[in-house]
Amino acid sequence: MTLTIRDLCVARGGLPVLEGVSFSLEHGQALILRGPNGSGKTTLLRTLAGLQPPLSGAITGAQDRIAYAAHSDGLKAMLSVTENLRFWAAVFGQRDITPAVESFALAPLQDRLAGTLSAGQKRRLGLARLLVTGRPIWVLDEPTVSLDREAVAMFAQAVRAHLASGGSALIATHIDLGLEAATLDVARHRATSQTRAGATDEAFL
Amino acid sequence: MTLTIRDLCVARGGLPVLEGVSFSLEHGQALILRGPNGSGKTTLLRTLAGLQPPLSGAITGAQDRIAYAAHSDGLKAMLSVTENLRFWAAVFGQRDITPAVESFALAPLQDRLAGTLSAGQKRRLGLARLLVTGRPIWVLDEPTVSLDREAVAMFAQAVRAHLASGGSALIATHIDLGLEAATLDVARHRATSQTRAGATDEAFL
Amino acid sequence: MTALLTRDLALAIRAGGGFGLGLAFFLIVTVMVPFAVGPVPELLARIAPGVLWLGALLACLLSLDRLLALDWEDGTLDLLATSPLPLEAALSIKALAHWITTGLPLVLISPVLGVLMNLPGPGFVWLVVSLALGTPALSVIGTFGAALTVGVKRGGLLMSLLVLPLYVPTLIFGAEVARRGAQGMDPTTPLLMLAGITAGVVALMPLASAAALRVNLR
Amino acid sequence: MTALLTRDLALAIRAGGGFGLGLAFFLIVTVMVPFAVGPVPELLARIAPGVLWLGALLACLLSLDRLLALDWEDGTLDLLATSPLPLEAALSIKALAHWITTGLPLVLISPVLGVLMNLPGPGFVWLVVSLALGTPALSVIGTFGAALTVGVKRGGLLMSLLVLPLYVPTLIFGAEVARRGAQGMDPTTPLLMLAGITAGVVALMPLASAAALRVNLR
Amino acid sequence: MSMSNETAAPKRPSGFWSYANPVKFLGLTERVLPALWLLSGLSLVVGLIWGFFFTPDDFRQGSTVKIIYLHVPSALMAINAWFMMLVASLIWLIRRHHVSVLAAKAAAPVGVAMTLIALFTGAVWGQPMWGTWWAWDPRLTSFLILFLFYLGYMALWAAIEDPDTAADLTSVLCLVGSVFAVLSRYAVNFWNQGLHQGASLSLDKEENVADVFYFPLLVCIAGFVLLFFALVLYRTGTEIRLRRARALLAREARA
Amino acid sequence: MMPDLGKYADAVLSAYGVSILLLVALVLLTIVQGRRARRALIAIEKRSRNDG
Ligand code: HEM
Ligand SMILES: Nc1ncnc2c1ncn2[C@@H]1O[C@H](COP(=O)(O)OP(=O)(O)OP(=O)(O)O)[C@@H](O)[C@H]1O
Ligand SMILES: Nc1ncnc2c1ncn2[C@@H]1O[C@H](COP(=O)(O)OP(=O)(O)OP(=O)(O)O)[C@@H](O)[C@H]1O
Ligand SMILES: [Mg+2]
Ligand SMILES: [Mg+2]
Repeated sequence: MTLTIRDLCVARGGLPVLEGVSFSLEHGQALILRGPNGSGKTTLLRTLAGLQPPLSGAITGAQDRIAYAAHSDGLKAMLSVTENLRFWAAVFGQRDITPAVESFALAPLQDRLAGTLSAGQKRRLGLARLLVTGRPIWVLDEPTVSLDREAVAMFAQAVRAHLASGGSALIATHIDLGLEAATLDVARHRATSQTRAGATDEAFL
Repeated sequence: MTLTIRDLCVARGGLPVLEGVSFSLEHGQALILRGPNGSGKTTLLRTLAGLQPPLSGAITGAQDRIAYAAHSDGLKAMLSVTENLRFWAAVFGQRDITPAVESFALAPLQDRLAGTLSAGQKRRLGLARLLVTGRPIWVLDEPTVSLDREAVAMFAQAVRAHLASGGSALIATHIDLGLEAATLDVARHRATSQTRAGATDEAFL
Repeated sequence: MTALLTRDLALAIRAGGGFGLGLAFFLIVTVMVPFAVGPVPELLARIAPGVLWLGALLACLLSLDRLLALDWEDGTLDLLATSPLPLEAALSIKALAHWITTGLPLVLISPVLGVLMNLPGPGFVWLVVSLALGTPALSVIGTFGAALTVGVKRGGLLMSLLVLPLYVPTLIFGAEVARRGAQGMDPTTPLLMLAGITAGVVALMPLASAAALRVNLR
Repeated sequence: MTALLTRDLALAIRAGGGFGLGLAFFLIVTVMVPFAVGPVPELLARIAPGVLWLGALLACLLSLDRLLALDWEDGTLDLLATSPLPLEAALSIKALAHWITTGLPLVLISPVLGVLMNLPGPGFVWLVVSLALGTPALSVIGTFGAALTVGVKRGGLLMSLLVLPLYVPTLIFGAEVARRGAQGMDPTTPLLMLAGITAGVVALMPLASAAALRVNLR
Repeated sequence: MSMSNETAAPKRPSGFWSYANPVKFLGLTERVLPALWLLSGLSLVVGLIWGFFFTPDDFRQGSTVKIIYLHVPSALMAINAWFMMLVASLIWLIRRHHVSVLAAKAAAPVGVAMTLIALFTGAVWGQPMWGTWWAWDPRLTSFLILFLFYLGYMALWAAIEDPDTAADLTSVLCLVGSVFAVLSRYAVNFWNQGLHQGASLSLDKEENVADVFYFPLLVCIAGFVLLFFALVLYRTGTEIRLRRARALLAREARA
Repeated sequence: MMPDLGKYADAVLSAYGVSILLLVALVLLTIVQGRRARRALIAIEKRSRNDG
């Protein structure tokens, strides 16, 4: 099933941010979201992940198929790297964490507490979490923050493998990831001040 | 006065991370710290800022002259952009916040609460804080995280202006900032397992 | 499900004594009471059941802000909300973990503190029974308060304000059971009420908590 | 200096009632006591001074975790430590802001709660005096506790554990003043002790707090 | 009130629900409010003057019966204000009309004031009657708990930045709080049988309130009810304007 | 004019005094807040119409 977005309008803090966003994401495809700071990438991704309702428009094919990763990785400082991964694997009904550990070269850090990792190491662990969800659609908000060049390549490799196995990915980023993928510039969908915020409360806006 | 580091050895979590780091930073100079994830950049910068003591070695010219900026920006979600800047200006005995607001194009966001900014906008505010400290040495840990291209250029411009006015800057980063500055690769200073951790507790290591 | 429970328990133990601290706070509050009201044995005996219940309640309350706030800050709640586990179940489990790390130890240690407070002989059994029956309700109601205030930065105090009035019925019946027990009266009626409240709250409250949390995650 | 004070006050007011909440908690704790120990007027009158002091202490304690933890999390403390302001002064100011937003309102409202607790007539003046004199010590000691536990994730409970024993002398003398006052006895001796403790603590404690905080910032 | 730059919405609900539209609501209240203010002021003045100056003293309670003209209406309104908030919150949760939840928000401070008046007049009355300012009587106690619920409700509104989030959360709190308020009422009754009179407004219990006291009391109650509505409607209008100003400012900041 | 309140004068008068004070304060507060909101909104609307 494809992820299809039709004429989506998303809001943040009670104000429409983006409107008329439409695209579809097939198996094996990736889509890169671009746009200047504050243009609404994060808002769009949170809406797709089901964390906030859209103002209007339709999202199909997202239900229970999205793995979302943002700046906060849901990692516990007091649990070790493997314990963190095992927990998320269990929550998503998976068992095997070795592919995740290997893809992000976490083996040497396996028994370290997550709290004692450096910024980039923590980020690698957060990305490894995606592999233990078993979900087909990755929705990623600035995934490569704090990563060095080598780790960015590692990440691009993991995304490619995910796409090759039939998954898809939606990535908001400011840097060049070296992925061959379509790009969507959200700046073009900026909500105009005419957009209304809701059904019965037109007068507020 | 120049910032001079001689044969510095820094530790994290009780283990030496870098050793034999020596450099000096003149007025108007910038130094870029590079090194893969986990190599010890953050540890080194925190030591220079006086937030943790070095294991051995000497730091001169740092006392009360460093403005430190890392991932946590010391911004209050419930204060507006100007209120945040005013507070830090007052703490550092400064008054004027307009240069800071202008350098990072914060004027349109001036009255927004800091908590309602997007990731990149927050980051810009965090960097603007440097300008209201009036301190000559900027010590920055991955300052451009989440910034779009335009904002990175804005930041580079601010650094250049700071250097031109006799300041200096020490920046740990993974990306290319477009600054003409010397580079120090901390990976070359990785502490060998021979390094002792301290004076009285060698027996532990 | 079990993964979440074991993780929460592991975190409580590792992060510097989830068990120990609830207990210690209970202990200290009850120890402070004689300092505050004066060391008169019969006075202490009279207020003992009430003070022990109040101490348990406050110890519970004080540990509530760990219940969800940490998971909120590091994004765990966002990820749990997008996971296959229903949020109602996740919150019930979190309440259970909270009870195991806070309520249960309180129940077990309460007889010792009863001795410190000069609790009369027959009161011990009923103190333990009432706490065992009442503290689960405290954890579940507390989860609701935590879910309401999770978006608020450092909402600990606000949460106490919201949760304490909700604790009133449980406290009244619980303390009444303990007091009647201590005075050798028949505690069946309040005991039944207490059991009823706990059962109702455990069954229905997670729905409200999950609703509140979903709103906060938006 | 003033910038820090006004900022802390502004934050306390904006972040949803720094004033209101301490008060509300004090109110609720004292209201819960009759539910716990039973509605017997002379019993309540007897424990009133102690309970009110204990309530004030707990209200103070519960708001302590806002004192430094927020500033720690968002890096403000790192930046303050590298600023020209001495850490001792910064911490004294933070304690002052805490007192203004928590201790002072408690002092002002305590007579009303005295009515609820059947406090005998002559006790009111001494209750207010003892609280006015004692709560600054609570804020300053609390700042020390907060500085000690600021590195610990969600150290609220641990901090309570560390701070409560430090509160014992203040509590003993403060409650004694209020109790003697309520019984029409002469409260001068404990009053002097209370004043001495407050003076000493305000003068010396910030040194210890700053030292603890410096270690935690490493 | 100038909202002239508003265009008409495509399809609007009709009948009662049409007042869920803020513009229409403001239009209506603008017209009704003057009359409401006048009526409530009038009945309050008449009722209180009648009660204070032209009623006899009670043979047992002496002149303190005069307090009844403040105590009973305020106590009634304190409870009913919460009930109104409950209904308004439910409407918001089910039909998502902003005006409804804003009315609940607007009613809370009025409810608090009523609770405070009831508590204060009761305490002042209790001193001569029962020899104490305060007793842990069930009626009084459950009133105190109601006061705490009001405080919590208002604190939650104040603490949350996003208005819709705050609306949802306070509504859920109002719901759960109502259930617990009822529970507390029973618990408190069980815990202490009190001093306070039972319901004496019912007409068949003539012994409690004689006609001389009864009619001015009714006028006062009417006054309090009208005042409550006037205040709530006016305050709801204020909340609507604040919301709109907030939205306009935010839009301006983003433009 | 003033009725004889007997020994309960204090109680009755203070009850009336405080209650009426509270009511008046509530009404005044409501109206002040309402006026302020009205003025602020009009200013904002005027500005946004001039700008846009
Ligand atoms: C702080 C103390 C008090 C509080 C909070 C309080 C509260 C209440 C409440 C909630 C009602 C019910 C209104 C209704 O639902 O109809 C009420 C009614 C009444 N109260 Fe009080 N009361 C207090 C003290 C007193 C005292 C001291 C007296 C007189 C000795 C008194 C006399 C009455 C009377 C005559 C009614 C009317 C009863 C009825 O019509 O239901 N109250 N009060
Ligand atoms: N709580 C809030 N209240 C009001 N406006 C908000 C709130 N949070 C974010 N915004 C605004 O919504 C817009 C979209 O923010 P969003 O975080 O989606 O941007 P973004 O594209 O992710 O930007 P960045 O690249 O900086 O992360 C921004 O203009 C931001 O200022
Ligand atoms: N609390 C700790 N206990 C033990 N080791 C730690 C602790 N914190 C960090 N380390 C280790 O110290 C080393 C240096 O970490 P540091 O954060 O300085 O790296 P970095 O160069 O800033 O990396 P990055 O580019 O990922 O931010 C890393 O190997 C890290 O794993
Ligand atoms: Mg973003
Ligand atoms: Mg780093």
